[in-house]
Amino acid sequence: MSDITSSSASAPRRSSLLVQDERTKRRNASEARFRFVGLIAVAIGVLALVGLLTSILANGLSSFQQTYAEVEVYLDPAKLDKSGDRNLEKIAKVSTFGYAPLIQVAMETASAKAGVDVSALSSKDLVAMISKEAPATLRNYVLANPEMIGETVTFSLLVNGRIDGYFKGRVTMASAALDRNISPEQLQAADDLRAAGVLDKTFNWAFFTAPDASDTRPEAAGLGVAILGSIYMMLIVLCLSLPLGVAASIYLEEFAPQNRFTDLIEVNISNLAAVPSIVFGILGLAIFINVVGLPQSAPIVGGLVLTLMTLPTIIIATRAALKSVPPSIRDAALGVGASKMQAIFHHVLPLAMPGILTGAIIGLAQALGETAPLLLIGMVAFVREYPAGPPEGLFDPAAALPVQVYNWTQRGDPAFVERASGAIIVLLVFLILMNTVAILLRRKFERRW
Amino acid sequence: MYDALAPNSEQDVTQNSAKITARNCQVYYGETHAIKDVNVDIASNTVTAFIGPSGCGKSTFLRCLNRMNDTIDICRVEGDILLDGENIYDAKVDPVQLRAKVGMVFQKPNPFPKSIYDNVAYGPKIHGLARNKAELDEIVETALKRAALWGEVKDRLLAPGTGLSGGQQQRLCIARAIATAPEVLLMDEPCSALDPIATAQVEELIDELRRDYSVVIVTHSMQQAARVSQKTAFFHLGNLVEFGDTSQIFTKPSDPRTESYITGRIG
Amino acid sequence: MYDALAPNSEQDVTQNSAKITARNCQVYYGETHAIKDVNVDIASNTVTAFIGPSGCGKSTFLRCLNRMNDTIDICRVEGDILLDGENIYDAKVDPVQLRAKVGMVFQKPNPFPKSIYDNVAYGPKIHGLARNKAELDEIVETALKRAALWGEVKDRLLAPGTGLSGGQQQRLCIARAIATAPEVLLMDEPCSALDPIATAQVEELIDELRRDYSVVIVTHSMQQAARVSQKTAFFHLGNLVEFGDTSQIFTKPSDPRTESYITGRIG
Amino acid sequence: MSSFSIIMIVLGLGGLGFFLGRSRALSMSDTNHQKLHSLPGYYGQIVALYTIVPALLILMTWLFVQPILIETRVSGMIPDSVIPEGGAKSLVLADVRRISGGLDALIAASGLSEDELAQLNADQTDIRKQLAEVGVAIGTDVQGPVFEAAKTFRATENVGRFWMSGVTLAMAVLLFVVTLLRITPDLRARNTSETFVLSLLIGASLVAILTTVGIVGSLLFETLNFFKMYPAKDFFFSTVWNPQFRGGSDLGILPLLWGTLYVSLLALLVAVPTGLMIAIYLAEYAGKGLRSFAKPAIEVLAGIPTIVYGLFALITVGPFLRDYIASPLGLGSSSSSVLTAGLVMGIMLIPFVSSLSDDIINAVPQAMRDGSYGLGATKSETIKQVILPAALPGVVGAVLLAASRAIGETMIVVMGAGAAAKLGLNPFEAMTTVTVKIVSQLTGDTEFASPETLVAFALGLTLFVITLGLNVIALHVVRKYREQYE
Amino acid sequence: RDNVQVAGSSTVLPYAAIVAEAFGENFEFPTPVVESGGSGAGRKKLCEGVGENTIDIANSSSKIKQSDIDLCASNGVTEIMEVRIGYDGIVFASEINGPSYAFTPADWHSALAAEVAKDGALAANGNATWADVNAELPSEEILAFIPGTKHGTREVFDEKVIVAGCEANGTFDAHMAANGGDKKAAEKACMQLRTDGKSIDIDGDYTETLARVDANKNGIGVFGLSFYQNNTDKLQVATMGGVSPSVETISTGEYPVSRPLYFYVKNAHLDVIPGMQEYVEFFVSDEIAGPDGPLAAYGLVSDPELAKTQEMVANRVPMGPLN
Ligand SMILES: Nc1ncnc2c1ncn2[C@@H]1O[C@H](COP(=O)(O)OP(=O)(O)OP(=O)(O)O)[C@@H](O)[C@H]1O
Ligand SMILES: Nc1ncnc2c1ncn2[C@@H]1O[C@H](COP(=O)(O)OP(=O)(O)OP(=O)(O)O)[C@@H](O)[C@H]1O
Ligand SMILES: [Mg+2]
Ligand SMILES: [Mg+2]
Ligand SMILES: O=P([O-])([O-])[O-]
Repeated sequence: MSDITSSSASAPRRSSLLVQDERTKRRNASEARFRFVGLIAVAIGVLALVGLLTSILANGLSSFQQTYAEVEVYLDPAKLDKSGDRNLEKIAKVSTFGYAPLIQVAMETASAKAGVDVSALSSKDLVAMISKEAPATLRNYVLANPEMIGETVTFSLLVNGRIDGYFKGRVTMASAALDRNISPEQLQAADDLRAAGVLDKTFNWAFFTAPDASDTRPEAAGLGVAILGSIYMMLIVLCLSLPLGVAASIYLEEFAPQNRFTDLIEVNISNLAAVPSIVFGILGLAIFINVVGLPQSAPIVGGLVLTLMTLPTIIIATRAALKSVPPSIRDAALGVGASKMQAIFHHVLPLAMPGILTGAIIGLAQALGETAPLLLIGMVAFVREYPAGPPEGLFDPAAALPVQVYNWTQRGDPAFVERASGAIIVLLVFLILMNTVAILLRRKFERRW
Repeated sequence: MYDALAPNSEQDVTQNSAKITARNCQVYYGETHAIKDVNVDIASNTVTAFIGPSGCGKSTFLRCLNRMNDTIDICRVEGDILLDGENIYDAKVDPVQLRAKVGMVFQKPNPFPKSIYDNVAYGPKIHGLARNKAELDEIVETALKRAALWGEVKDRLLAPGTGLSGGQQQRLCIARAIATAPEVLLMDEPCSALDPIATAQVEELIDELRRDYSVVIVTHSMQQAARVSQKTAFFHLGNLVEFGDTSQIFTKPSDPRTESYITGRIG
Repeated sequence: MYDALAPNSEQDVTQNSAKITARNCQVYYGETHAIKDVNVDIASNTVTAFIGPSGCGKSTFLRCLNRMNDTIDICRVEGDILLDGENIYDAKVDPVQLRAKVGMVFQKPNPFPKSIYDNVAYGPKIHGLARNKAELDEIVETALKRAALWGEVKDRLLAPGTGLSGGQQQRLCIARAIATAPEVLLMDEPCSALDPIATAQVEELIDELRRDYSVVIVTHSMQQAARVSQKTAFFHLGNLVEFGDTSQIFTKPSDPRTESYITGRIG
Repeated sequence: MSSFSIIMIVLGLGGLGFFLGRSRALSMSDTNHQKLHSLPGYYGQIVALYTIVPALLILMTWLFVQPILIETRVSGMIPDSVIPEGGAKSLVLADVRRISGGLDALIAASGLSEDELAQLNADQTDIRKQLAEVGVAIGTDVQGPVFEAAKTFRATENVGRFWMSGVTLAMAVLLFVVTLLRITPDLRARNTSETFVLSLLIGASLVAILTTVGIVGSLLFETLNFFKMYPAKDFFFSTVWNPQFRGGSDLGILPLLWGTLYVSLLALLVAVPTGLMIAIYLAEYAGKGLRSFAKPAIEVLAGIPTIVYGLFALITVGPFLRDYIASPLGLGSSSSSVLTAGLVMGIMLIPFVSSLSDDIINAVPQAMRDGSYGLGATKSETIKQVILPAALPGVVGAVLLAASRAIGETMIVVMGAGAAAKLGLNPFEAMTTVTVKIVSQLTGDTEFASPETLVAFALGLTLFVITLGLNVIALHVVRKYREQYE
Repeated sequence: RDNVQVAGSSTVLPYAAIVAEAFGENFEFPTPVVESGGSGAGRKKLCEGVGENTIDIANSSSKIKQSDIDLCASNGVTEIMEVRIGYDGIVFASEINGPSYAFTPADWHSALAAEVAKDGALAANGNATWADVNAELPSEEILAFIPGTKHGTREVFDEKVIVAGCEANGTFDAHMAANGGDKKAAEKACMQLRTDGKSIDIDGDYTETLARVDANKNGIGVFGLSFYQNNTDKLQVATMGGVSPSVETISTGEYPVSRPLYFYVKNAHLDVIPGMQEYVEFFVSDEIAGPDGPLAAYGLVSDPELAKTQEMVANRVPMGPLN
């Protein structure tokens, strides 16, 4: 018999509070263990994050720096405007290939001026120290300022990615010896030119503004189009999935009668969460592009597809949050004559807000980092033209941040690894900015009752 | 079981000038038959007391009168309940409008997790009872005063209502209910957590409300029922055993069960 | 304000064979000073009643006695509270062990969202009071019987505790508390939602518990305090105004405030 | 009038309606609001709603139907002779549309009058050049009939637009007035407005159904094509997955399903306990500071692109498991393994479980905790026996969400577990999942109309049906549980 | 739509991107958008129909199939122009610090096949090291990272290395005997690779292969020539049949493992999409696709018959039926 049922055994246990009895000790030990396990779990989570972030930062921070060469280029009329009549149409006929000789001359002059001995380099090697983007820079300048032909203009030209990598420690003399794209002599010359102040590392603004570049010029590749594309898509996702998701959750949780049809919707939604994201791409291609006729590679389609993809996450989170609001709150509101709708919008929804915002945070994080569905609707692409401002821009081709990461990790030139990590950093900053708003809001709504 | 004994007479205790009329009202929680064939007339300008042992169905029946039972999934109501002659379970009736007319104070105090002021102001706001802030302030103040809470909270109107003591929360809920000026006020044990003085104030309030409205009050205190009510209904195991003038019920109960309860023999 | 009047004498009402001793106890909710310098001795094998107007700090002080106030962030307790001579606010004291000794029934019934059986069996299970299922069944049955609930729920032990009526929930919480066999039982208005018969049964239980334990009960019913308690403490606006033998408090209160409260003049 | 300005006018009218409706209700109430059925604002809302919603519906339908009608009409004007060989009429029609748009630009730029435009003749003027000057590129030289068609297109469009503006605005004004006049104190304005909101809510939840229909629709056709080329029996019951370029592939789904199950299970074994413990710790133990830092931090894990996890699995975890566990134990020497992918994916899934559960746990009323502490329960006992059961429906939702993500993940599996389909029990062996194969077969080099590519659709549909089944089961289990506990 | 829309092979993508970039720089037209998504998907998109919301050009790392042409035809895409842009070399490379390898296709078959013939009889492949396969090879554990079955490269690998090796080391005959002289079945049996973890399919791209070689020092990876050329500091290339892969050896056909790369042009769009004709011509012009152009510099083996292609493009000659 237990000690409470027989009155003799139920005499008060006069144990001291300051000394814990065996059972309490055991229970407290298990409490401590439980708590410790919890702490370990948090530590695992945080450490995983720190580990991943460290490796991303270690790889990618250097992409925020870029080496430029400050050189004076003589815009030789003999090469650029043979006829001499400054006819734009004729000047435009000179392709970027025609500008390479100017750079060679400029480099020779610059090295001579700086007193750097480049005799070990062939003229081709010397030009190769400058990015293949440079001719385009020159050509654009000349087309914009045809009157400058014949003058000497100082340009800040991108330096070849391997030399840039050398200054960032990615390329070494030893690796250059094996590398058929760069030679130790070129690196030596780069060292000398840097000492003379011709080459210099500066903050890489272009990384955030420039469009993607092809495999041959990693140093010119930037995130401009991708950032715009991601912003457009996130705007669409945010404006559609949050209201849609919350509205659907409210209906299902608060209004829907319990019947076959609502069961169907319910199962459907949780099943949509399990649909691989690429299938949403198939859907987007079939419906939005082939049936509705929206354009390929456009943020509008990407945004819609990602909206459908994030909806289940938001709905599941929101429904759980709505469910956890105690019924007494609803009763209280209904009791003073509020309609169900008013009770929900005035009382239940604010109390469920933290959960809703968590759903939004996780759903948007997923949407922001997703590539697979974009593969099928043509957004995993090489896009160099900036989309226009919204709303027309939503229909222009654009890339997205995760797409850029995905693309760059596939490229042959190792310089893209650095860029990809840099893009991941930008993506995470983007994510954190997005989350901060939600997190602040969530903290405001959090309370216990 | 008492059901077998229950004579028909115990349900036919109707009366004139009824504000609310219940006819053959049955309530089920899933399989459980919680209210059994209740017929009752609640007169206007009257305080009606529901008494009966714990678990007999007082709250359940009370919640039928403003359709608060709609919110309990497994709860099913049968029979007719008429307010001013209109069936409140009619499909055309808007429960919201009904509840605005038939206010309720719940058994467990359930303030909103908002400020004291917002708790009271919520009803008037959604019913548009105040044209401006000043009017609203006045409604809130009056309601709190009538609920005998003003003195304790006037300096902390913006503090959360959930941070009040049990009795204060109860009075807050009373204030919240009367602030919307309902025609009928249902109060489920409104004084259970109140001290005698606060109780007296609330009883005074109830008496005052009676002038314009109907009040239904559930109470476990015979004294309170005797003090404030004109009519008393005695429930037992889901049956309305006896309904009549309070004075008669407490002096000459016609049913033996009523008598045993009042004299403290059945529970 | 009464604070200015409060003489020192009103706090020094200590006594021998004390189970719990409070010395200079202060409680703050943030800035609010809810309990002001209370000194009290709660004797063993005694029922002590806390009375006082709503919002005066009864629940607050009660919650100090088993450190339930720890769970309220903004609540701060100062002074010493000794249980069997040991300071329960000592860093070495494990609140869990304390609460196993000092059980509590809350003002608002708060059954767990579990079956009735599990609600009652929860305490015995975590304290290892039963060696097997049969013993546990017996503990649950005994506790429910003592709390006067067994008859109403014996057929639906596996139904959820939250589906009970208000008074039934209250008794469930009493059963839950006594099932763990604490040395001191704190009961915050345990009969507020109970009908007279159930109240009488719970009062009987309290009297029975007194044989082995100390019981502290908060009540708004003077009659109840007079019926069940041997000692009475009267709180007012956070002060312990008077503490003494129940008979003395109710017949010859020494403080004018006590007298006015008992006779129904201050609230 | 452009559709944008029509929308603006209708919205403006709606806004006006709101104020007029409100003030009319106010004046009717004789300063006593209780005479009104609803708050004055609701009367404003219904005027606005009746003004805006039908008008915009008309506008949308019009915008959808008009181009179809005009194009049918104009396409009749295009003789087959101007359709380039092998081209399609739709491309010419696209030209027509572009020219017609270009004409507007031309008028805007050069101040051409409508009469002059009517005189313009494609055979005499170089329309293409003129349009190019105003920035509208036309692929071919504009032929006479095409230009005439474009002119008709433009004219019809203008007429259509005129009528569209008229009808839409008339509708808006009509309903504006009628609704305003219908306002009486007894009008159930709140109910109307709430019915409208409710229909919006229902519409929102129908999006899920439509999405499902869309998915099934876009998978079904190609799946049927697949089964025409490849026996269903082999697909469902064969244990070999070995696609070939020249046909004769083995495309059994079983090893892929097994891999999916295995990887997801391992990932959940990592994510669920860890996530749940994090949620518990943050909600019940952690101080404000730690919580407000750790929760958002861990949420970042959900936003790190999966390719980063993939590389982490490939470069760090895989070799580590191989060198320190698999090889010494003689369990294999593969650096990609189910376990690698499971572990890494588990980390990614942690926030799905932890953050959602944390919110749910936090929402359990304090009274429950108090009840348990009051009985002398420790925190952990309270959590395990009171809080978690109370929070369970939400936690189950979070776990299901994590499981769903695990099933749908590609990159981590490709890099962590490999691409080889295999049926095996050894967690240190490489395996792969259905999702991986959907992606790779769909984006591969095989011809589209071959079983090797189409199998992706069959895989997708099968997975869809399987997860649907699992979800039905989950729903029933959760219901059962809730019946017991609520 | 005023930009050219290109989709298809990820192998062709880098070349197409180089061209698109240069095109955008030198012409008034906007830079074409080049999607990657696989050759199969690209050709399917090309054949979706004509009109603004379909693509103009499909890149492909393998020749178009009859089923694609049929699909095109049924959707009104009747004229397709096939443009071969050059050849992609497929190389075998290992970690730079490890031993060097000189392979023959037979070595690869003996190393990776599920079954090899030993003295005319088929037996499960038990070779553990390369030295077991061929005494002249280093005694390193066999570990090969080969393209997964989604990649067109795998087709070439199967055909020109595995099946060729199978024939060379005598296993083919054994399979022929086992399959009763069914050549198809024998070839399929030849291509059956071992599943004990020595041969690992890579469904990702070459960077993944590189990372795997990095993590497994004894691994041998299969790469594209251009990828290898960008990573000569990390990889050393193996010879195949005694020939070292390079642009020259591939263009002369000495090095056996290579494949042509194509793009397919929807002729119906040529006049409609601004700049499309110019882009196509620019792509195959000498300054781009010639032996001294940027594509060759990046590792594309330029097509000796480029002039013919240029002429075809200028005249918009649609492709004839497949033979
Ligand atoms: N959580 C809290 N936060 C802030 N103030 C509180 C809180 N709980 C109680 N109070 C205040 O402390 C004072 C004492 O409250 P307490 O609950 O102890 O009163 P009580 O004597 O139990 O009253 P009742 O009889 O109404 O239950 C009251 O003024 C109350 O408003
Ligand atoms: N939600 C519910 N689900 C199932 N049964 C319920 C529910 N609510 C109440 N009951 C049961 O219905 C019966 C009547 O309950 P009700 O709450 O009406 O009693 P009451 O008269 O108000 O009692 P009390 O005085 O204790 O509040 C009781 O037996 C109770 O257990
Ligand atoms: Mg009740
Ligand atoms: Mg209290
Ligand atoms: O992307 P591919 O089709 O070239 O493998």
